[in-house]
Amino acid sequence: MKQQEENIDKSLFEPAGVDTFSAEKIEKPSLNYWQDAWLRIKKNKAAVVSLVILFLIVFMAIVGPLISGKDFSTQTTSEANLPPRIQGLEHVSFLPFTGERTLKSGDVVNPYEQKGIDHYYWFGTDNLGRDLFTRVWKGTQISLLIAVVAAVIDLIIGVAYGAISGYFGGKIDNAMQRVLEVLMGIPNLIVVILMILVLKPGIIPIIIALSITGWISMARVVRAQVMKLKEQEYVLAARTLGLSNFKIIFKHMLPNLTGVMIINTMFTIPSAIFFEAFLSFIGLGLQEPQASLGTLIEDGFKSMIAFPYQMVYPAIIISVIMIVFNLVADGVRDALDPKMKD
Amino acid sequence: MLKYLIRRVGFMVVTLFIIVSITFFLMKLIPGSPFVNAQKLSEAQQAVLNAKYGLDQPIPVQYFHYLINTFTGDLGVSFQFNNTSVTELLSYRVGPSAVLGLQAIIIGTIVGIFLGVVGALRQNTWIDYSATFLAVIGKSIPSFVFAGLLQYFIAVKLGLLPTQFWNGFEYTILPTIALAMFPISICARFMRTEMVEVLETDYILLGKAKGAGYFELAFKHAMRNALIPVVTVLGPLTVSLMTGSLVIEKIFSIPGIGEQFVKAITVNDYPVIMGTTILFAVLFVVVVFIVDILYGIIDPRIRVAGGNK
Amino acid sequence: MSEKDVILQVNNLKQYFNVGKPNEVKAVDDVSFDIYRGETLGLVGESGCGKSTTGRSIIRLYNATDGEVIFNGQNVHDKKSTADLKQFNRKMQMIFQDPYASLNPRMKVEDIIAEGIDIHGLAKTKQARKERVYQLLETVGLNKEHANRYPHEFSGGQRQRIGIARALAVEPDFIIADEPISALDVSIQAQVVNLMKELQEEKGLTYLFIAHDLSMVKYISDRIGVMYFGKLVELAPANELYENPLHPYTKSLLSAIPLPDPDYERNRKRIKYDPSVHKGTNTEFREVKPGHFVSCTEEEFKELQAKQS
Amino acid sequence: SGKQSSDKGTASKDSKQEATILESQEMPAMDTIQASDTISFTTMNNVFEGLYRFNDKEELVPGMADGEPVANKDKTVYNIKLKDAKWSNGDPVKAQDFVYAWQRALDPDQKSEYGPYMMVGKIKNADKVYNKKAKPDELGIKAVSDKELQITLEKPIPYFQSLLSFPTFYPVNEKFVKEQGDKYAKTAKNLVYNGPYELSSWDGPQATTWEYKKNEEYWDKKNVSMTKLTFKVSKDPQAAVNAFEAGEADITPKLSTPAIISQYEGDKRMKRLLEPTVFWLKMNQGNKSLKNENVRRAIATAIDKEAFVKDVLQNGSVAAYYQIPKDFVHDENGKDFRDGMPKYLETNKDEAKKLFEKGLKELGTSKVTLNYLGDDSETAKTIGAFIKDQLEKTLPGLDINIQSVPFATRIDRDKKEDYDLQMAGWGPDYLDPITFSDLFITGGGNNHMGYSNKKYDQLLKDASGKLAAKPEERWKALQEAEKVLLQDDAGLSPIYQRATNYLISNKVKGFVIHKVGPEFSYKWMKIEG
Amino acid sequence: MNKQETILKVNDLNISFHTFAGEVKAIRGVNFELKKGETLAIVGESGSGKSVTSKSIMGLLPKSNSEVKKGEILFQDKNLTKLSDKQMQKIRGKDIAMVFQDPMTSLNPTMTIGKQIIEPILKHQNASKEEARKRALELLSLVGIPKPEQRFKQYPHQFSGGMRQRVVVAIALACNPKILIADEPTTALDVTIQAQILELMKDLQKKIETSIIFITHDLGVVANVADRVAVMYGGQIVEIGTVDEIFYNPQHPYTWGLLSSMPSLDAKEEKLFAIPGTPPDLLNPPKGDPFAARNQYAMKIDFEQQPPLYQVSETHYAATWLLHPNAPKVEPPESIKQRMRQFKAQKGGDHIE
Ligand SMILES: Nc1ncnc2c1ncn2[C@@H]1O[C@H](COP(=O)(O)OP(=O)(O)OP(=O)(O)O)[C@@H](O)[C@H]1O
Ligand SMILES: Nc1ncnc2c1ncn2[C@@H]1O[C@H](COP(=O)(O)OP(=O)(O)OP(=O)(O)O)[C@@H](O)[C@H]1O
Ligand SMILES: [Mg+2]
Ligand SMILES: [Mg+2]
Repeated sequence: MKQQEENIDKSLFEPAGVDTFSAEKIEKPSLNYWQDAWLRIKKNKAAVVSLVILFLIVFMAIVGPLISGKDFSTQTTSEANLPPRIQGLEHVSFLPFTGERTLKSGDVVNPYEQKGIDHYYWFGTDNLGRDLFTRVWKGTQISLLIAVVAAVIDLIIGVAYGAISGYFGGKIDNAMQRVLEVLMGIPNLIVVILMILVLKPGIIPIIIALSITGWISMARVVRAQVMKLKEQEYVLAARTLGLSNFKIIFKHMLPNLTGVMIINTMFTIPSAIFFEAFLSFIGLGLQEPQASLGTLIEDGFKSMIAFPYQMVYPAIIISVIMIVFNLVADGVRDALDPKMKD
Repeated sequence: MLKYLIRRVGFMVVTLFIIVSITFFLMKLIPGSPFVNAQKLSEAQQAVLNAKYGLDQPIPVQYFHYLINTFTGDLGVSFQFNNTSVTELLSYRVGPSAVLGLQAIIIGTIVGIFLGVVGALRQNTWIDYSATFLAVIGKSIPSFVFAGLLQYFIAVKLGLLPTQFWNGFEYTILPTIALAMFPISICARFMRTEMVEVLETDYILLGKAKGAGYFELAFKHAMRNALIPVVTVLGPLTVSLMTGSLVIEKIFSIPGIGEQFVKAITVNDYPVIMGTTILFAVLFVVVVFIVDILYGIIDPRIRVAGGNK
Repeated sequence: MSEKDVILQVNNLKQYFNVGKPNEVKAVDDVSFDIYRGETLGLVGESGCGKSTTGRSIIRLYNATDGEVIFNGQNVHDKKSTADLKQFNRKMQMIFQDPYASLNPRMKVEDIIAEGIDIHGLAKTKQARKERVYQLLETVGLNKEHANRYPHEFSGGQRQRIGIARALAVEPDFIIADEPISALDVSIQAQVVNLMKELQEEKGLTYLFIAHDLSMVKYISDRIGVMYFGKLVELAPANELYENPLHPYTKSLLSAIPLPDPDYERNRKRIKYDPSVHKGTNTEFREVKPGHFVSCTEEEFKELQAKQS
Repeated sequence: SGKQSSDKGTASKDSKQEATILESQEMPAMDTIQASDTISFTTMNNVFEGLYRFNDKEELVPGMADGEPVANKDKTVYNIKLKDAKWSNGDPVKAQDFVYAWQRALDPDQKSEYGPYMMVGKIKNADKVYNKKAKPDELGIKAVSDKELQITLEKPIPYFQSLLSFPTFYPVNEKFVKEQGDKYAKTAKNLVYNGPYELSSWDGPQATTWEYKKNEEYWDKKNVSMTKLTFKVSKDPQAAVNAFEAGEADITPKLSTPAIISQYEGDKRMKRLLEPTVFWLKMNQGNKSLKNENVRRAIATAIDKEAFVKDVLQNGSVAAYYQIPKDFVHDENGKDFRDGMPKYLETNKDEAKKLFEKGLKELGTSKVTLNYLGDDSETAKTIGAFIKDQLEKTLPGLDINIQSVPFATRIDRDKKEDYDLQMAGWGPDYLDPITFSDLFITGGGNNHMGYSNKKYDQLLKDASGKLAAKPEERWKALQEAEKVLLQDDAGLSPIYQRATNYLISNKVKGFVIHKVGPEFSYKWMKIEG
Repeated sequence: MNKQETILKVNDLNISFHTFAGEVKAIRGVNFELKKGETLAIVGESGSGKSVTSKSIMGLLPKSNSEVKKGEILFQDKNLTKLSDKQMQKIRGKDIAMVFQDPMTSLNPTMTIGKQIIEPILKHQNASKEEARKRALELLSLVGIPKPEQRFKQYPHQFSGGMRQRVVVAIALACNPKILIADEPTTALDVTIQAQILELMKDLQKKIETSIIFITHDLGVVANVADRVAVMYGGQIVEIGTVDEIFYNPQHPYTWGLLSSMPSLDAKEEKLFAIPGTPPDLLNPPKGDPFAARNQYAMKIDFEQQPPLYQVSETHYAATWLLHPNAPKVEPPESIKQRMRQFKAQKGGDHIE
């Protein structure tokens, strides 16, 4: 700590004439909230990989049913229950794509050869001889559709309900919460069955049925969040400026709810897919020949021991979708968390 | 406190009443006759039966009668189980569902919380990823698939446990595991999220500053604080688990209430539907109440708001 | 004093929370004071004594339990038409404590500042709006490049200045500043206080300045009110209060202020406040000296008056 | 399976005369007049006994009756003597027990469903008694003495004797029933038995397990070998098979899942039986397009039923070209009702297409959309998919809209005729073709598809009226009626006759499966090896 | 004072955080030592690295993204930066204890006060439960909480902010630590309570003879408690000296800014001195003096080169080019000059040259 820098150029000691006003300059490039969040998601490898997989699945859900050259509803009953066989992989004995299957007795047979079938079913066929590859992707398509639409409806109802209940508080909130309690207490299944029976089975009643009670958790989460937000000073500031309640909810609350909304939606989507599967388990799911991952798994489940592949592929896809959704949800939550500055 | 309790119970009763009423009318909207052999009976014969059961009266009148009967403790008799009283049916079936549900919720909570805590403690390590993976798998594979696989491999192939039926503790193991997968994953997810948050708080830092070890911190300091959201989801989850799972009960041949309820709905067994609904609703409001009490136990701050004085 | 122009009159204001419940809080309990046009009234007191609540009741964020607030001759808490309300919202504004919580993180600075302009239609065109925002930014010492940025890109002091710009946007007469500097760094506090003083001179603003940092309060205020447990205990011109504190709580408060002067600190003696020193029970807010009000009993009042003369 | 304890019995090496049997449902009732499902009826068949019972060769043999009935000339009055049989509590089985039971079945306060169904139109005054227009003792059943019954019918019924084997016509111990009051038949303890077995445990309709033990008071106990039978409900087919594989059960319930059955193809433990149950497509003529005969015929002949039973069902079911099943009723010479009968509505896709085009032209349209109503059972959904595919592919211009609903809803919509095509099945309750033919008389309680043909109605009227006592001509008439319905009118499109499959452990012998009424008799069952 | 034994020595400490945005160089070469029984105050504005410094001593930096790039923290011949977690646990709470800023959040809301105090005692002192309880009760009365038996069983929410902070102090003192780090222990409290806590800490320090590192940005508090003061800016210590030296003879323009932005109670200034601008971005720390951009006295060199730490007196150092012999003489703000005059009067001599 000696004054050793005697040999510094004197001119350097001239006042620099700092313009203190320029000290207000912000060096960082202007990124808005979303750009910022996006940057942060990008840094999260698991989330990025998941997003890519998710896009792949969505892509396959759209394109998959077209590429095997087979129709999802065409029945070739003479080719029913064929195991998977893929060109090129058929001689790789450790992969499950050889077209062979093991009987209960332990014998290995090749139904393709037995029946003299020369084309390939990549995921095998179901008990009506329909191509499972096409059906699985078609099912993915429908499951995702159901899930996304149900989620959007949940979002709309749940957010509106939760926001109103939380924002106005007091008696309104109390009443609205009691209503929720009642709704939660009514057996879901009765409502759902009623919807499906009244509206005639199909995708739309399933979606409506899913939405009827699905939004409750969204409403609760949003309410809790709104209760927190409404004490925020920027909301008070908006009130002192004379902004109407409606606008406060819209302009100040909703944008700040996106985090919880996204997370909750990410939970809604898988549960919607599942609920649809449960409906097929009790026979109220989609109508033939439509398929969803739920109905496919449920159908496959019945022949789980004899033809495991009928269940395995849709089950794998549903699992991958869930895992991926969860990881994306985690990533999004972290990215949107204001506590995670930078 | 007493005043609070009375108010609370009052609310519960009102909630119950509304749930029951709405369900009654909804149920009546489902088409179909409750008679198993509707197909075989002539119109005239059905008319006689309808009159006998009071089904020929306007629905509001039926509702009114139902309320009066319910109040006097008479839940009516089942159609599908030829005139067996609903009370008997329920009391026989509630036990197994409740046992399984409780076992599943206990295992689910313990394992789930453990996975969540470990995941949070070892954030973004392979341990965390495997815990998350386990949790997600639990949620992403339908329970009937789990149940089927467990039954086939553990019971049939390995012969370690009975395949199904209800005959003692060993019979509950497989269905409990199958049933517990969902609570495990839910608890694990919520626990992890919350733990991560709690582990960042000042009092955990202070705990560290006191020289507390890793697991001590997690289980002694953080866990309780992270439990609140878990308890919130556990409430409804407990109800749904205790009220039985159609899928599990069917596959493991358990005389449970879930299976019976779904069946009752599909065959329009009105008294059984209503009886079960009442049971579920009672359970629901009671669990909500218990959850509120649990909040207080877990978090002493909430106790005051409950109005101790 | 009556010749001065009273802009705000608070008469027997009461603000209770959770009325009728076991956890009732009398946050503000029978408080009266006037604020004159163009002055700064400081409000101090320990944490939780009701300073913020007073401010918020004045600006109608809470509906007063009792009492009246008369602003520009009109009772704030009366039912009002939308137009009147708007007028009120323009003339009275607030600056908040927490520079992080008081700006919506998802809005651009421009939109935050322009919110009031939009609500009250103060800019005819988009261009005019922009220019007004730039002008306001300049007023608070920021530059117009900042208009397109989001709050998280700013430091605390800069954020607080944005909050001031937002309040100024509607050209208010009266601004309630609720601890506008408590959350800021010492070095930044000065920026904000300087700015507020400048603006007051320029625009003839009236401030209600709430804080617990007495040195800053003294610096900025013309008169200071001291609150204790929901009650105003002393009100006097700033210098008078510091030089001649009458209420024992005020004395205690003043004795506790740490100053950046080691010598002074080494010798400072803190006075403890013991509420039991009061003689008698029937305290009232009385003018001991012209402009110097103290809450005291009849007996104390006589003593004090005797001392003053 | 390591954990098996010997009290489950089934896996034990010594040939204990015990077995475990799986059921697919609970047993809802043990009061003969309350029951309406096969599981209850089956149990009743094994723990009670009516006047006659079917033996292991599907022959009607005396049960409580002592020998064959004696009929009057026009076969409307029967006299039947009773054996010296006892209830399990030692009371003798008396003629009055039958009288009481039948009267009880028609007491509207008992809310019996099968009582009126089985008796009205058959037993004299049953209708009046049920509607309280006649006193119970005016019912056509009298106790001539303690040991002799006299039964009066509304009209001659050719299959009357087989009817008597049906549980609704079983006796009940009047004294015991009255003693028990409300509690009667609530649990195993609230019952007395006169059949080969007693229920040794049954907690009531909610129970998912119950047990038989040998009835030591049974008149033919020397022919009963089993000492104990345990029943357990296992509703999921794969689960039931798993239990069987794990040695936890000796007999599974009916299996219908092709994937499961195909695994046991050729396995001796799988027992297959062609049931007299036929599934058909009802075509509701309330629908304008289906009113058109060409359209109906096109639909009925467009479906490749052989492929369906062979590739899809894979369970031994056979394609049905008839309304009245085969292996169901036989004449005195053992000749099957179907023998020598032609196939109706054989599949011919080209022809079907032409017919459909013709039909469309007649209707003046190019496109028809039909709602297909099916229920939500496992096979029902597959059938729906198959039929939709077959019809849409074969008949361009036809759109099928599948609607699967719960059984109760399907029946409700059937009754309201709220469907276009409906997959329905019918299984007989008694051994006579008329149980099928009856369904489609004009305005019949089960028609619900707007079918009406005077000739058909007349043929049926004859069959239950003037031809009642002339079996041969009666059969001819019923065969003719079937031809009218199928061949002439294409009023119904039969699809298949169902086969059922069971897994039965090798050591179980003498397990008897019946085609009508109660499904099984365990009376002759034995464990060997 | 410098005769005293040194208990903690921080040498050339450099700490970085790895964040999504890049490497945040939070601490950039910090040196100081702590003597037995003294109170060292660290002041500086938000983000200057005060908390990071203190947490690094405690070994409490988040493992996931922090890194000690360089330097050492020597305590009883051990380099704390190199210790394992287990070893650190033995030191934390026992030899080095900490009091955090916010009394509202630093106590576990779901644990009784008693349990929270007992914990470190059981952990580090081999005490039986009963002994630990006794000690805890003692501590509670020591920090001035009336009716300790009753309070022992209560939860934090039943305590006021000031009482909670007392409890936190009690916890920190439970094992008579050699070093007590107090990170803004009174910032969240109002003045009356603040004064109480400060008095309490000083009292206790006398009793158990700990050394205290006191972090704050309130210069009034510093003047009250500190023996020596370190002023931090931009991850560095820019000035360090005895409390009198810093308050009456400050050398660094940042210190000047800090001191003159406080209004004094008696003099009525027209305008407060304000430090313009914002602190440097530690992601890309400026090349020269981090304070240069806000420094009205800045010279060209301030933008080129970091100033060395010039020694002003035996105990007083400051890092500013203004102390370079070639630097022009500048006029400190009036209030600072006044302070310096006071200093000169006290010491009776000019120290600088
Ligand atoms: N919305 C509310 N509901 C219930 N109690 C409240 C509410 N707002 C404030 N209080 C209570 O009223 C009292 C006064 O609070 P207030 O915020 O006015 O104090 P303050 O003087 O501003 O304190 P600080 O200096 O901490 O800001 C406190 O006891 C507080 O707990
Ligand atoms: N966990 C972390 N991850 C990334 N950066 C961090 C982390 N902790 C601190 N920093 C950064 O280190 C720098 C110093 O922070 P520190 O908390 O020490 O400031 P401080 O002087 O204590 O400020 P304050 O007065 O606000 O408490 C800041 O720029 C901060 O953003
Ligand atoms: Mg406040
Ligand atoms: Mg800090």
